[in-house]
Amino acid sequence: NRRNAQSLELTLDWKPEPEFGGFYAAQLGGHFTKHGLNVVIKPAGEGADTWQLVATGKTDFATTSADQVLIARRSGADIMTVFAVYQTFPQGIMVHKARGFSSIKDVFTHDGTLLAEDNSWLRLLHKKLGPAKVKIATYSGGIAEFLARPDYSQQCFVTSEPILARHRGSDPQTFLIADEGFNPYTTVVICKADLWRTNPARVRAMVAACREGWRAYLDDPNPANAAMHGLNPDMDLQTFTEAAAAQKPLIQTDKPLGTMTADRWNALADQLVDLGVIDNSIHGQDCFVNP
Amino acid sequence: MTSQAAATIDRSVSVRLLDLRRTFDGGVEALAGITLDVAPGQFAAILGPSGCGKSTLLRLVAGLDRPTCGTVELHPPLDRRRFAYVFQDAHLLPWRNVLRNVALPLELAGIAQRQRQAAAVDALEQVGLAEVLRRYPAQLSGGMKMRVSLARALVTRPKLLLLDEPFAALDEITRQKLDQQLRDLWLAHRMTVLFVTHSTAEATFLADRAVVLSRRPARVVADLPIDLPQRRDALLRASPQFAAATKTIYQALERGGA
Amino acid sequence: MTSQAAATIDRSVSVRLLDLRRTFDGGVEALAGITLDVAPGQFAAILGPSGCGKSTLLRLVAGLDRPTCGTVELHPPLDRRRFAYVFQDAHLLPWRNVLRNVALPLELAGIAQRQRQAAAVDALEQVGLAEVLRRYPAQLSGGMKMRVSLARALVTRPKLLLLDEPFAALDEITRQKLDQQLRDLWLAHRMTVLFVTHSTAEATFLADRAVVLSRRPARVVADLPIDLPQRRDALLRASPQFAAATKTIYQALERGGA
Amino acid sequence: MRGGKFIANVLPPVLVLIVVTAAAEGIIRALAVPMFLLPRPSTVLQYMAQHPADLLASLGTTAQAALIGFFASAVIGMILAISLSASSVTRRAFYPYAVFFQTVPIVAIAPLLMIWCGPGLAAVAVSALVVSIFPVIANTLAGLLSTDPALEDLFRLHGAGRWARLWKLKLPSATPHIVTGLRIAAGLAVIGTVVGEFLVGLMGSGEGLGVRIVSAKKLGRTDELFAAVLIASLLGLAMFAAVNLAGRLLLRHWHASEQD
Amino acid sequence: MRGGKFIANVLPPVLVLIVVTAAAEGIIRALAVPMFLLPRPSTVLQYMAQHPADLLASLGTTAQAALIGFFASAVIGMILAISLSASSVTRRAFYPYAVFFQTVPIVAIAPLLMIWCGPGLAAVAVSALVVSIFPVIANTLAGLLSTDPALEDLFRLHGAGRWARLWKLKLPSATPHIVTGLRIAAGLAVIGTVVGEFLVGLMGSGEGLGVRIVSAKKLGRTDELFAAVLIASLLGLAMFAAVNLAGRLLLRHWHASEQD
Ligand SMILES: Nc1ncnc2c1ncn2[C@@H]1O[C@H](COP(=O)(O)OP(=O)(O)OP(=O)(O)O)[C@@H](O)[C@H]1O
Ligand SMILES: Nc1ncnc2c1ncn2[C@@H]1O[C@H](COP(=O)(O)OP(=O)(O)OP(=O)(O)O)[C@@H](O)[C@H]1O
Ligand SMILES: [Mg+2]
Ligand SMILES: [Mg+2]
Repeated sequence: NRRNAQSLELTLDWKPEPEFGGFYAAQLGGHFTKHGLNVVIKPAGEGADTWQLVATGKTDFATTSADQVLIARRSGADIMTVFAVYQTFPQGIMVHKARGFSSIKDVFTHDGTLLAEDNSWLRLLHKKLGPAKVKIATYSGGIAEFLARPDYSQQCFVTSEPILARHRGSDPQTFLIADEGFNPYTTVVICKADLWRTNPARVRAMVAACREGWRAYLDDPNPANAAMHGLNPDMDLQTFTEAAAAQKPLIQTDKPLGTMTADRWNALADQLVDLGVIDNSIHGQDCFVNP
Repeated sequence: MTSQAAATIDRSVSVRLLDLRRTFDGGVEALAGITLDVAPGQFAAILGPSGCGKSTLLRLVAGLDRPTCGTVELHPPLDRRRFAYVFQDAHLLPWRNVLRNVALPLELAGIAQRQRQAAAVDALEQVGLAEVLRRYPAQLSGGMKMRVSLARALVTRPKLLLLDEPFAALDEITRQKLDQQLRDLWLAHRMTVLFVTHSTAEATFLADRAVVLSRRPARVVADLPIDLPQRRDALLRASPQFAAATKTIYQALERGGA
Repeated sequence: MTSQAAATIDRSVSVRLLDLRRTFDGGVEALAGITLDVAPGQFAAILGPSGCGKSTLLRLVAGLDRPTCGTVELHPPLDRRRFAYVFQDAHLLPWRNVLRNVALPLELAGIAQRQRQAAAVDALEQVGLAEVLRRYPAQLSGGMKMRVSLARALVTRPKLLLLDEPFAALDEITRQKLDQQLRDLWLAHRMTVLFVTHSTAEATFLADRAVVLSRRPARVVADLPIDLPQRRDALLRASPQFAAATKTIYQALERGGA
Repeated sequence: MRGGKFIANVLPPVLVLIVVTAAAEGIIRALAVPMFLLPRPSTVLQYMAQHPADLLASLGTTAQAALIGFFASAVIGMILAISLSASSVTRRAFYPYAVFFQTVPIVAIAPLLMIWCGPGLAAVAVSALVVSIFPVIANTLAGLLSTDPALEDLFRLHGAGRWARLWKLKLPSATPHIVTGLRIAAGLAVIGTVVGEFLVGLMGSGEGLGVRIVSAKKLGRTDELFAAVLIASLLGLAMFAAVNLAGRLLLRHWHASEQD
Repeated sequence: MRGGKFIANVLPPVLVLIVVTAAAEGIIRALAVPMFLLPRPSTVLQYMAQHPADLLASLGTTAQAALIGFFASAVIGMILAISLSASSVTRRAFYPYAVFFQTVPIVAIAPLLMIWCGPGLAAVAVSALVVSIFPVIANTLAGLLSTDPALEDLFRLHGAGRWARLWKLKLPSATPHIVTGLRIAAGLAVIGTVVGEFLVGLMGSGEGLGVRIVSAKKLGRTDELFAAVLIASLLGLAMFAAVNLAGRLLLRHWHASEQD
């Protein structure tokens, strides 16, 4: 489906949601076209990690998270991060406010059930907080269990589940994983390292367009939200608006949108080495460029 | 009637068929109005051309099939446990060995294991199969299967015995031996017997009465009393009365088959 | 030998059994060394007590089972398409109607649809079942199934015909009619026939030769030539030679059964 | 008569459906089961009434993959079973490995499906195939091995070749077993499709029921979730009914299971 | 003889295993399939050799749930099939709905399982049950309905009650079908367990194979992922083999499918 040389595919790691608002804004505002690109945005399910699609050439660009990039490189996938949407890791743990917890440590050291996926951050929490008292069970998506049981806590994106829970009349409280010292860039845009080496102009054009798109989205999310709601009608406009507002502080810093630092990449790599997720042959600074 | 017969007459049952008809789905008319009265303790042979409706008739008497019209009456109404039927095919349970196949009716009647085994062994001895107790049906010859099936019927000491060509698959010597045993058994217990056979000689030897059916749809062509002595043996088969009786039946068959 | 017989002699086959033994798993010895030579075009009846090993013998000849030791030789080695076997049970395919059951051997031999249908209808007429072509086996009586099975064997115009009590389930009149037809067919085509039967009269009427087996493990007790005219009919059955031949066989059976 | 038969066939399940739905509605109301765990049937029906076009489009996508997967299972499963039935050595050697079809989670092979087939129809249909093939193999094989030995003798006697034995004897006599296998495969093909869609389905307009199920779950829309589940079940039911009908037509003349 | 039989039974599948593994190794190397899509068998074996204790603990957890689910399926499935076989009206009314067992995705009912059973063993076993019960129902029912009508007559004639007919006639004659159903259920119980663990499993030491599979996938450890998948398959295989053995013991005296 690549009609001409300028046509590119950007694969998202889920459906159109505020998390990807800037990309849709770039498309809507003509930023891709302005930079001579014809970008097709493709939502994708969870069957394959998006980096696998990039590494095998099934797509040009994709979104993922920084820890996945390190894992991908450990697995021999030669990919490169070129843009980072979330400067702060948006993953958190959502608890019922009534439990009176004040940190993730409280969650871990009290009875109850925590629904979570086994991820780098969960390993970090284990390492940091010691053996948990809380029962940890696999997370199957959604918030039904949380709503049903006052002693349940669960992982969440601060831009998503807490908002849903509030809409359903619950009173959730969220603790950011980032506050525990695990803060990978998230919703990062990756491509093959080869593309960066052989055609940096293309990558630069892509990044510039994304940055402009995100700028536009942060300034006024409504047009892109409306467009995304059209594509993903399951999510109501109200939720789009609230999520866009909630994520803004995680995206916008004093630096230009999307830029990354070697220090943070190296710190993340060190953490993952420490957790045994990757080995020390992988270096943070090799994983990204700020084109 | 001997005193022994009197003592056992309560065991038997009368069968009264009134204008019995059976038409199968698809319009095949098997029985076209059979009326027949079999007295308690009577031994009736039923003969008729192949496919005329003999098995159908027996199934109706046994209550395994329903008449299209007409009635079957048994007096006294029969306890199913004192009922036996030897089907035209052996119909053994393939997963049970010979002994347990023969014991089945007693098992269903709730008889204790020891007793029913003893009774089954007895019955198998009567049919000459005492040495194959542990074999499975697949390991038996055709005639042996039919004999197992016969043993299974006899094991219940039935009041009403329905037999559908039980001896057709047997050699003449075994067959005559079993004819003799069946006759003796009947003399001792006087159960009511309906016996389908294709052998006029067998009918003559065994029965009090031969009912001959026409070709399909079956009607009663002839209902012949067989006036021979109560006690019968091999010598009788060579007698002129025997030949005469056989011949009468044969002629009725010829009439029915035409 | 008539010229017709000469013309068709090439159709038939000799069967030579040499010290044939068969012991089943579990140690049941069915055949204890059978040696037998059946000339091309001969009609041999095989008799013996129930369970002695007759069906086992036929299966070995047909190559459906392997002897424990000894050999079966057919000369000339037989084209399987000119081979027919009527099993002791009818063994019809339940999902085929009567016509298609009878046509099966021709279908397997690659005969065209039209021809095999015509041949099947012919064969069914011979056994008196022309009106049930479209019925399924479950809708037939016991005797009708056996006749369908017989028609299926005859439809191939076999060179070697193995029959395992094909007429046991039939009434005497139908049976005698089929005996007559089989004898005539044999006279016309002179195929080799091994015919297992329990009826001494039937053996006498049909065969050139009666092989009588002992009870299990089977041995040949008597091998009796039957010296009666080639053309046989109902009248013959009443003749003294017929009675004498029948009696000889019966006596051999008695010896074997003892 | 025909009308009466139709009523006798259709009335009981419809009645049960109505009674069960009403009972579920009552129980869920009485126990005050919260909507986010289990929506009331009425809510689900309401959702369905409001979004007929979307749901039909999803059904179309899912049905296509499920049918392709089902037919592929039927054909490939029977072929594999036939090969396995050929010799007892082959059977011993390979039959155990057919179990792998059943036990491999689609999630493990999803990346392969995605890379080799691309997301969408082909990958989803392969998932349906993998999930639904084993019952076809197991039942067909059991059927082929249960052929009456006496009928096998008959065919050997007439010098029937391998193919004639297969087509004219073993497959017809295995038909009741095969129908049972296909009954099971019908539902499994649907669930295999739905699971495949979770992982390697295409998203966007006309997305399959599986995609709707996960995304509705993420967003806590249980009415949509259960509407999609219900429609998937109805698809399974329809395929099951089609297999039943085929079985009845094939077997009614001769097999006890289809005579009443 | 016995030794020879054992070899004849065990040698072919083992040979196939070796040949297939070697071939897979060769092909994956030759095509240079990246490790993150499909690891080489040697890598997987290496992982297994290095982490035997963890994997065994996971196997224990999964096996427990799978066995409970399997036995529950067997018992409940047979009971349901027996109820369905009782009358053709009941059958028409309820059999279609058994299809729902198959088509309901566990993910849809995961919150219910989690809330009602709590995370872990019970919820996972229920998942195994839901996934594996339908083949037991379908095959048992087919078996019960295939009883030889002549034998049914025999039992009616002797005034056999409902229970005697069931225990002494229908169930024995349905055994070959039931064994086939259980063969299918064995593998499905394992996949049902693994999927249940994906969704409602407990994490931590001794976590089930399903939990390992998702976490290995998240962390990009395909060696661990495929090791866990392989062990789950072997568990399925072992349960399949146990069903086969039971079938052989029950059927060898009388059924064609177990005579060779
Ligand atoms: N289920 C059925 N459907 C249709 N026709 C049937 C059915 N059962 C039997 N028949 C027909 O009814 C007739 C009588 O059958 P039945 O079995 O009673 O004959 P029979 O007298 O016992 O014959 P035989 O001596 O050959 O056993 C036959 O023509 C048979 O084809
Ligand atoms: N598969 C088997 N396993 C063990 N024994 C068997 C097997 N098949 C047959 N037999 C036994 O072999 C003997 C001969 O059987 P066969 O069927 O040849 O007898 P037959 O002469 O044909 O008897 P009938 O006249 O009753 O048909 C019988 O005692 C039978 O029990
Ligand atoms: Mg009859
Ligand atoms: Mg025999």
